[in-house]
Amino acid sequence: MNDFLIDLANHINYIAAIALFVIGLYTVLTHSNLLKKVIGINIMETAVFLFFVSIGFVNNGNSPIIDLGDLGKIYINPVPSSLILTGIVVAVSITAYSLSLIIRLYQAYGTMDLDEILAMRSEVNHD
Amino acid sequence: MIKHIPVLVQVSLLALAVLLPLLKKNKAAKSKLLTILLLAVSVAFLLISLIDVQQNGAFVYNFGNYESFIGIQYSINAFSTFMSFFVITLALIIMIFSTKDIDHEIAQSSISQYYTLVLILLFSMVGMIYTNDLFNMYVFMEILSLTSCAIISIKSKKENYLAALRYLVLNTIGSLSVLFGIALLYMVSGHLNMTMMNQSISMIWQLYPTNILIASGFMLTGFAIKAAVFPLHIWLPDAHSNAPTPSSALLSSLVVKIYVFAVYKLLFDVLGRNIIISLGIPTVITVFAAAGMLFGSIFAIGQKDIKRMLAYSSVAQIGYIFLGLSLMTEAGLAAGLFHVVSHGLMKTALFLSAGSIIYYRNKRDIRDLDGIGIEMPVTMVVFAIAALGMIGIPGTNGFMSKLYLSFAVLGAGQPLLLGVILLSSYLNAVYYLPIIISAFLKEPKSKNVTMQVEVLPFPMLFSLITIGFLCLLTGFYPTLVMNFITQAVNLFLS
Amino acid sequence: MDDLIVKVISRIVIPFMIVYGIYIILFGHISPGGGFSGGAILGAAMVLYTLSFSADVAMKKFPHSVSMKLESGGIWLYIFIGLIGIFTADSFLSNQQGGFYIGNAGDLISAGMIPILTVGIGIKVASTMITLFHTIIEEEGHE
Amino acid sequence: MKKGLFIFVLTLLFIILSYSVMQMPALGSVDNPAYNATTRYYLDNSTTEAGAQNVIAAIITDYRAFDTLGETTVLFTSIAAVLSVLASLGHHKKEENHG
Repeated sequence: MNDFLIDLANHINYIAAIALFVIGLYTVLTHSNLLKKVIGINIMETAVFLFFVSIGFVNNGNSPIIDLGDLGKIYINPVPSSLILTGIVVAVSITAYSLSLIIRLYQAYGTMDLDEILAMRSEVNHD
Repeated sequence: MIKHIPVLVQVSLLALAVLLPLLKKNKAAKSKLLTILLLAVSVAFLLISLIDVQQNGAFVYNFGNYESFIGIQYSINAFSTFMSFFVITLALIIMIFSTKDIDHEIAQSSISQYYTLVLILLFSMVGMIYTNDLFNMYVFMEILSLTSCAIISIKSKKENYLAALRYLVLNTIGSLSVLFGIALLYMVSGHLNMTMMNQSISMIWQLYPTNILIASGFMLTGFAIKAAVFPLHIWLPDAHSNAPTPSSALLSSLVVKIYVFAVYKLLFDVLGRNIIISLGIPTVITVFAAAGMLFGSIFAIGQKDIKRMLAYSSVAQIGYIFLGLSLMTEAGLAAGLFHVVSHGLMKTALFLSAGSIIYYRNKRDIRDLDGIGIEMPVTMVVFAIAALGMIGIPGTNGFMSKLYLSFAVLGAGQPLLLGVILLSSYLNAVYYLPIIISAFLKEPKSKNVTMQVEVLPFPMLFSLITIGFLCLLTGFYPTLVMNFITQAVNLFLS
Repeated sequence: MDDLIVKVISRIVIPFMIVYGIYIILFGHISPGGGFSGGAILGAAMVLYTLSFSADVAMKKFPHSVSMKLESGGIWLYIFIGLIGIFTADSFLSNQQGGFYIGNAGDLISAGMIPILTVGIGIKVASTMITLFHTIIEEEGHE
Repeated sequence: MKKGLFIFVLTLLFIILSYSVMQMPALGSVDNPAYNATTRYYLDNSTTEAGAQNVIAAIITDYRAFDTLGETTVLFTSIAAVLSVLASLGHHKKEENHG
């Protein structure tokens, strides 16, 4: 039991990231409101970013701005942080584009609910 | 200077893409002209690069002259040079077709934007083919998924917005799965360069088998969503059938295939063949591929809209490619890559001829196509060539890829899969043959139609004839393509 | 929104935001920050301006034609810097070997192409933020 | 009903993933496989080779600068995509045909 708790504490960031990922996936899969789907995707993105950044963490590490006066410092791994900078920009772009699509859908159908939109579409097809 | 050709071609695509929005007068015409010119020049340069690699051997291109474990790397070899040449050539043919067709499909003011998006799409596809760095591949993949949704939604109809949004949501989930997988692989290997990753993973994979298994599971799921492998194909029919015709051709024949290349790179360049087999991944892929081959065709039979039928047919054809991949033998991998090329050509021919029918007669319903072969002989001959290829009639490139695949299946000792291939071919015949028969043999509904060559605009006729010719050429001389693919497969398996 | 208090306070705050954003961009290579964070702060300043005054006023200050040029210009700058590397160091995007002035770590003018690219990215991020916001808010106005 | 199924499947996914995450390298140790020669190279050489104290700035605009070109392209693409969706109909409302 004790070993399990130590293991848990040693991987707590990763587990939190997975929990966020699953919550985001649940939001995307179950909510039919398109805006909520986009929010779910954002939660999933945050989860992956948390996971990635946690890989670079080092106990007692400093942020990777080299201190020229003190050469003995320990720094965290800078690679994951710089990769996630890219990821965040991508996330912003995707959110902006999906929001613009949702605006157009709302204007066309008068609702943001995917189920209602699909029902409207099938009615048109049957006529 | 030859070693810079891939980068320069790629960067010039981007440079032109950002130039187009700034043009002042005659935006649409100028965009079309500049795009076609640049693509033609790129094809010539990529051919030089292809010949150079054949003569002087493969090499790696390090950005900023940093060593491979520090910077980003392009690997320029027989696979990447040939496939980028193929992609840009096919894109050139589709773009020549689009110059006339696109006027009918989208608003005049967004034509220039359309070409901007297509150029960025090509930029990212070429990048994904060349790159030897996993995170770099992710960045290009995101550009690709944004642009491929944007070239659907540019046709301002509400169906397109919905199709694009669903495609975007699934695409993003796929990208996130891939990023999660990259994180897991980076966690144990500490590298992002594919060659270095392969080295360190082959040393440490027994220490962290769960990491590798979960990472490959996430990444394969992500790529499977994007490549429309059978149960995850739900976005594809809407997206490919509602898009403007040139976009449908690009998406169906090229974009989906790029993710197949990504799977090849992941499985063989990053993880390595032995690890894949000992994790039991090939069996899973085989099951989904075989299911896709059958169900994709079955769904296609029930469709009435011609573009929707072609979209479902893509699902089945993706199954063939993954079936070849899952055999893990040299012949299987070669058959898969050959089908990438031949399906790219056939699907382009089918979508372009379907687009011509819609352009010329405004008919989308399969039941309205009686006698269309008499009204539009050239279009329907091209359609027939490609459709017969899909069924697998000897003399077409589709027949050759099915032949290679059948030999590979028998060589791998799985005769049951041969039955699946034959059954799927039979199902293809069930939905393609009636169209050809009714187009050429049935009486047209409207009388007083005389046999004459249709008056399509010259660019559309030109690209239809070119693509039909290429289909026949690769059918009669498959070694033209197979020569390069054998080299590529040897690279993957070495 | 037409509110005097908001207008007066944002008039005071916005200059500080802009200066802070420029500082973050310019000192990106020696202190925490960089093109993305600085650009986002600059963008936020303009978004605040749009919110507290009106979209029409803000769009006159920052019209689409300007943002288009900044967008394309940012990418061209990046490609141009990369092409210099091809001629001087035989590789795209070379810094030290490409002949850029490296200088001493810690100086403002040092690190070769890094500050140039950072400024390019900063301008591009800021203009992207503003354009996205304006486009979406413009659409709301049509309702 | 559908929700219950999703909750069940996703909880199962969460448990499996958490269990397997426990066997991965621990958080924050310097001996992690990811903290390898590459990382040390960046930390040791960014001040001399790239002249930047901020290692992250050195990575994104020098060592992996090509990624950042892709990143700026993503921003450009998002603008182009949003404009193609929102700006097109604004001026052409009449051209829309329902069908």
